[in-house]
Amino acid sequence: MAIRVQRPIFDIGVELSDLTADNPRIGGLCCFTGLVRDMNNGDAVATLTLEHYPGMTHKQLAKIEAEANERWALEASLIIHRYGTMLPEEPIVLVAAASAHRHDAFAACQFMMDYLKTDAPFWKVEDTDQGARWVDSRDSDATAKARWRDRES
Amino acid sequence: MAIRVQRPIFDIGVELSDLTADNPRIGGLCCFTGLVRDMNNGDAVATLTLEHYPGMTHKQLAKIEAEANERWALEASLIIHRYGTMLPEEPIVLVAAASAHRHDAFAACQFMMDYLKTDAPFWKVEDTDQGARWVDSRDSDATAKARWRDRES
Amino acid sequence: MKLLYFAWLRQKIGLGEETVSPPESASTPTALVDWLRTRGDGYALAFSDISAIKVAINQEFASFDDPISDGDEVAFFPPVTGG
Amino acid sequence: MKLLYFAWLRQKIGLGEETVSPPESASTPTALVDWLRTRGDGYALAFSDISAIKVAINQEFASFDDPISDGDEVAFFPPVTGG
Repeated sequence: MAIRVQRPIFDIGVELSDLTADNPRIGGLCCFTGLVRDMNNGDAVATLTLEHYPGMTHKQLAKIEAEANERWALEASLIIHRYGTMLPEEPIVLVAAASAHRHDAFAACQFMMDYLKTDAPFWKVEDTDQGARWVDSRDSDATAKARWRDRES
Repeated sequence: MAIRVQRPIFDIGVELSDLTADNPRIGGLCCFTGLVRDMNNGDAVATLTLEHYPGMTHKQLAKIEAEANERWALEASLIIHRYGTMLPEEPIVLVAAASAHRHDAFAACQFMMDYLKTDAPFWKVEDTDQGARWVDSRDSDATAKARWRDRES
Repeated sequence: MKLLYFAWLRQKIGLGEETVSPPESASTPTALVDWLRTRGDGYALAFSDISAIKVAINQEFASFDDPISDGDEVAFFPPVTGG
Repeated sequence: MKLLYFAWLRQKIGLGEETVSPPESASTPTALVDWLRTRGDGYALAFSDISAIKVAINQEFASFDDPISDGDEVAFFPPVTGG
């Protein structure tokens, strides 16, 4: 289990390779990366800046990762979330879950992303050709999280 | 869209980086890797060998990838499957789906893995401390595939 | 009491963090916000629609009716948009 | 007609590929298997339980009742286990 909150860019290949190294019990690895898009709601996005609540961020991400490890039999898990200013195509977040079998890896990875989207204290502001604007939260994120409440896995 | 069936090992980081390069419309990338475990059904596995049906494999994988691209709005997708003899910890398969938003990427990636498990003509034989043995198919794989028949996404 | 503001709340109020000594009646985030609104136009604007705001007490998500007291860290922010 | 065998079918039969000229009555995979079983112990063993076997005609999954004819490529194999 590992959580990292950082400003610098990360290398997905290196992170995944470190995560699974020397663990031959891993049969499946699922990972998700969120990337900066160059358009949002019809406007061109020049940069995306993420602000966060340092005292709370690590605590919330660790809680999400711990709950995923309670729900599923994971061999390894990882959440990396960046803050600061990023350009289109840069990665913002990396969530990964490794397990003996694929179902646990997929479910845990998606669970962590869905919870992160509603529970991790990050806020996005876009610098667009219409000026800077705070990104609105999406109702679909609350719905995605709620799905997990009623099911075991 | 890309399909590769190959003997050599692949580098996950390089593959994912190539897949998303120069496409700032991608907001989410989901990938799954299957790896060789050193134990199966209680016995130590020294090597895993995958046999396949060359004339049919590429066709089946392309069909699975095309159906995923029909069901979800993908910006990029990739299936790499190896054959031949592999050691524990080596990757066997890589499936990746990239989209504007995370839901499509997750769903398409899991869909492609579920279909690959039942529709791609590969067969595993394990070299264990109890001798060589063909791996049995799992009922749970058919169930995982069947789930997709009744739902849109 | 330590207060933190994030995202557009921080911008409207004009600062990200401050230490305040609210009246004893400010014993919940709701009551605290009522008092904060009297401190200037930026606060009144930031807290004009409480339904658009989340609150955390001591770095945990909380309700606007939860009790707060002098040593607490109280943070106000819009719904999160990371990931 | 080109026949292919994979995994333990290949091992039991002792070859992975052959070209055969079955009787005209072998117009479905089921009938073809009946004929193959008469060709030797390996075939009889490999095809002893047809419910454990899948068939593909011209590199597409097929049913044991589907029609086959001389120019077809017919493959027999156990349920797949890749991924």
